[in-house]
Amino acid sequence: MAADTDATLSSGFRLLHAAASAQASRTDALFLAMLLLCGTVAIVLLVLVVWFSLRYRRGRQVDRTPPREMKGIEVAWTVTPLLIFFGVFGWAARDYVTMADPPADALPVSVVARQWMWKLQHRNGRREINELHVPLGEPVVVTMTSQDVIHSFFIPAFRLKQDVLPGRYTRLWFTATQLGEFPLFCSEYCGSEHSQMTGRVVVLSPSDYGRWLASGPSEPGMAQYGFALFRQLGCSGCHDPRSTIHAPLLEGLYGRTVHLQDGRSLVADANYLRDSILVPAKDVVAGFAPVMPSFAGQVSEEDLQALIAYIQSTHARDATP
Amino acid sequence: MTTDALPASYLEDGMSLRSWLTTTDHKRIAILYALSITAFFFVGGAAATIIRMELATPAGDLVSNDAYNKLFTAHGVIMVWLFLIPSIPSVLGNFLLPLMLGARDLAFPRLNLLSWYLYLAGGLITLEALLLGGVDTGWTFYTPYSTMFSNTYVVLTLVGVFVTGFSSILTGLNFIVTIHTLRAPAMGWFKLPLFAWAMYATSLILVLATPVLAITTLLVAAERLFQIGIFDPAYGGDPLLFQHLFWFYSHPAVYIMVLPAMGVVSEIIPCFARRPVFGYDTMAYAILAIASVGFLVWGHHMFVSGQSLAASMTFSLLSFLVAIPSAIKVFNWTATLYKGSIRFDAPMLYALGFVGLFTIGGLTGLFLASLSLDVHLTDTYFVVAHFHYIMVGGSVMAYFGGLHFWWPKATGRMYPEVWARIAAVLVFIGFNLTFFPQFILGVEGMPRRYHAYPPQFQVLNLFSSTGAGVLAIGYLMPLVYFAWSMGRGKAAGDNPFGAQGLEWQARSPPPTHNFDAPPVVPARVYDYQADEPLPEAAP
Amino acid sequence: MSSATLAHPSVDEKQEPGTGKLGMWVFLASELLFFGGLFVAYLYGRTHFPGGWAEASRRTDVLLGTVNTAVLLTSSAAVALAVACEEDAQARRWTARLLSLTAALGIVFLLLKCLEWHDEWREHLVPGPDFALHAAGAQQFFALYFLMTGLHGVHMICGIAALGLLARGRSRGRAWAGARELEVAALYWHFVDAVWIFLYPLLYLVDRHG
Amino acid sequence: MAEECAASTRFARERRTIAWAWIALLLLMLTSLGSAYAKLGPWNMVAGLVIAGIKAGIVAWLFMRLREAGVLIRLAAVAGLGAWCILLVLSGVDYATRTLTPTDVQRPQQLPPAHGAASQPR
Repeated sequence: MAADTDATLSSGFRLLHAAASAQASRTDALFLAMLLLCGTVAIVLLVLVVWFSLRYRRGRQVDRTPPREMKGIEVAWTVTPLLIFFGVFGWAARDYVTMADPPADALPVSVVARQWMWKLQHRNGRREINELHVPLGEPVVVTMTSQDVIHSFFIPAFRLKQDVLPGRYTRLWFTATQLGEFPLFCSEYCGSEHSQMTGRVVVLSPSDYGRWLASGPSEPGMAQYGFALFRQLGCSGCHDPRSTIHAPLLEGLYGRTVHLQDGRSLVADANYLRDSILVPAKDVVAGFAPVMPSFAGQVSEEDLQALIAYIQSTHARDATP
Repeated sequence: MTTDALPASYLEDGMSLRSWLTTTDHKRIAILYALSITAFFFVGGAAATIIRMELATPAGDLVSNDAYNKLFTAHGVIMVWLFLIPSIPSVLGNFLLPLMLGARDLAFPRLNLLSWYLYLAGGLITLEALLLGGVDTGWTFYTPYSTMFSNTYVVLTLVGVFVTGFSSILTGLNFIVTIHTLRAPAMGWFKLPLFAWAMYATSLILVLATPVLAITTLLVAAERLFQIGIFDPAYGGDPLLFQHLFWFYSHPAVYIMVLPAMGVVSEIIPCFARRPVFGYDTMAYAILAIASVGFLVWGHHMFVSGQSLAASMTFSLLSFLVAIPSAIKVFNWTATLYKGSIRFDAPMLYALGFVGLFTIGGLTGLFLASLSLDVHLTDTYFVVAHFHYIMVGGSVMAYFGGLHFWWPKATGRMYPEVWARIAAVLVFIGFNLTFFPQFILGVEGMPRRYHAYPPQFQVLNLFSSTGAGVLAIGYLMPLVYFAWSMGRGKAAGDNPFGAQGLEWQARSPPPTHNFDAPPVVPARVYDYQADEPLPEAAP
Repeated sequence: MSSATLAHPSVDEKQEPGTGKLGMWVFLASELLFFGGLFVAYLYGRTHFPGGWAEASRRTDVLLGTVNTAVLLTSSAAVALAVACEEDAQARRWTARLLSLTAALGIVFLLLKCLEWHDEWREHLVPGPDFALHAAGAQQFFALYFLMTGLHGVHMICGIAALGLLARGRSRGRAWAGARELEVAALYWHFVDAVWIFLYPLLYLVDRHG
Repeated sequence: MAEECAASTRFARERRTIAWAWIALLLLMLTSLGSAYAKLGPWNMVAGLVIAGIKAGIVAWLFMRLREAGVLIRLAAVAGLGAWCILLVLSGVDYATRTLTPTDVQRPQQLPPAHGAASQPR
């Protein structure tokens, strides 16, 4: 079984998504076998129904003496599917068992899923949000738990998914066999932004992976985390340039002087941002109504820093949507 | 239309609203059910239309993500509990069972009326929850999202589902006792029409599985209101316990939806092929086998949910076993056509459509029963396509087939044959165009319940959305021409299709007490002769 | 073929002898599944948190539980006797009294139950923020305790109402209070008693020696 | 005359079985109570359930007259029990063989705000 079998019917059209993991090629083999098996059964039945319908339609002169009762055929089409099913069950179960126990030397990655983002952490503490860098050809075992509801870590290109439950760990392991970037989805319904809880798995060559692992800061991009919170807490609902609600734009706000409703003006520094989040009515910007709800008690210190880091990172790029 | 010597038909036997709303005549209750589930069908259909319009474009720009989540939940809840489960048993079953058994009415006529009122109450509660703001947990109500993280009208919807479930338990109870005690004396068990067998097996599941749904909704409501900690891991609960209890009901529930459809098709195909059904005994045993083995397989919904390896293997093996009786039935329907004298009236088109689409639905079920494939395919559009092929391609097609087949019996008038055939073909084409692309989307990994999706899935989603348009038209046509036929349809004789079965020995539409003279139970059931000419009553 | 005599179930199902009893038995099968779901949840909790559940179960009032079980077993015997009396010509006069006795015992059971609930409420054993016990699973036990006994209580109320009505109907010789309706109501009552027979050891006798 | 005395002897027999059944039930209840005070470990639950099973059996067999009931009524009783056992056994297979690696639930700092939804619809 070549490592990356692709079932491509014609050059352009790809029936099966790129198979990029060892498990994927085995699953694809079973999928194709089942497709052929069930396809033939469906076609045979279709042909029979159409042929009988045409040949024995009313008004057509044809021999219609009722056939004698054939018990044999009924036994045949009960036992044959039974045997085939046992075969298919065994094949699928064998693959499922190999999926269930990861090799001992697999590279550990721990994942914490929370409502609408994936937080991943590598062996040496290197953390990522919604992204997973893995080496080519080495087994990786992902140990996952959830902070709130059930999510599901799904990588179509690897043909693998595993639900992530609160209160316990679940595992998923794979060996990437193709370089490149593959989409990551959450496939168990988990609330409003279930469809935004996506990410990507980046497969690097072992040397690149080693360099990447060592180089990056151990902290995840605070701005990255802030941006996820900015959306999840609903700030983007008003402060996003595309939003219909009249709210001050935050792009490049950090360090700018802001003119307030009561005539005062001040430089937008970290404290101003922090107060505006916790006590929005204190410094209302000129020309805006004080409608922003207070987030006091709903954001922790760590969240505040992340939000502020995000706003700092937006430094005055033009607010194109 | 009825000669004045004979008593009036059940339709004209008192036309006041009060007589309709306090009737205990199983035929009128069937009509009440028909009207109410048609209304809910179009509400659920509207939700489906908006969903398909939203999914025509990758970005989630038609409705907000919360609105989308509430839409697909409304579509699921309404279609499953307020349309599919009551559709064939409560409409066709209520109308036909006493007629087929040669009885005057069901065993408990007043309980039957109570069932309808409970169904209506449950439906209205669910609708109220929808209008107040909807629920966004999906029709599966998975915890801990439904118990702790959804701030929508979950408890109100669960009350609606509880009441509707109780209504279907009572209908099941009524059918079981009727089939056991009120059969015509000469009608032994193996002279029962297969539709009656299907009603019996469905009622067994209704009575034995629905209570577990009732207790599950109670537990979710209690957990949501009083934090009882059964499903909440913080207090030591287990979200998988909910899934076990929920799917213990919900998998047999899909057999509640498809078994009656099999019963209808087993009545239509022999009639229009003029051949006795192939292997009647095997078909009856297959119906019972589906109902009983159907209770053993629910774990195949939980292969990736964190269920133990041994349990997943057990459920996978049992799921393959439950596929055997369904396969046998499909082979028997096909064999029934052999050496027949086949006519392609609308009911037959729907029945043949059912056989084709149910075969694809069943075969793709085998993909999902194999463990390693399910790891890739579950929770994707492959599953959505699979269960729509069985529920819409199967049950709804058969329900429409049954409506057309027994319409002359219920109203005494013929439906317009040409329009009906056009509608049947349109539904078949629209259905395939809508749901076959979703199989490919599933294989490519598009997850379920996504408000916005990556652009590479758009082409197939566009196919699916256009197909949904065609399907919607196909479903609207019968509404129009059935209404037209009530007024100006041609008078149908007592047996326009030359069908076997006691219900065809009654007048069309039958009097309130069903039979003027006691029906004659034939020696052999489905005693059709392919070579004898058909009575020319039909157009 | 003999022309099939048409089974004529008149408006109420008096005509067919077996339908009422069979209907009730099918209904009891569904009720068994209804309580069955709760028992599965109970078994999950008890197998996963034996310690917490044992400690919580010790806080239930075993005396009241045992007395209640005795009351319910007696009421079940009483209604069985009532059904037997109804079938015997001389003893028929006892039926109405025995039915009232059964309903009365049911009410006694409910009163003792409310007493017990009140005590537990006072001892902060009702799951909530100020729940007294802190062992793992204890709150879960009491949540299921209230759910099971509450659901059983609701079924008791329905049973008492039915038996009360039948007793009154029987004493006034009403047509609808005949032997068949009585037997069906008795079946329902015995089922509710059988559920309590299982609730008693599961809720009160988890671990008394600890 | 004959059928009256037959009826009265039947009633007498009926009355006797009910009385004996009642006594047996009370005794079983007391044994169940006693077994709870004996230190049997996991066997406590088994004993409790077995005794309850016997009591429920007496109520069903004698009081609910399964003894004289036709096969249909017995089938209904067995069907209910059978369906419940399926639920218990098959979900038991999962719980018995599940290698659970529990972790404490890492509560997020706070529940996600309901986007300012004033009332919390239940």
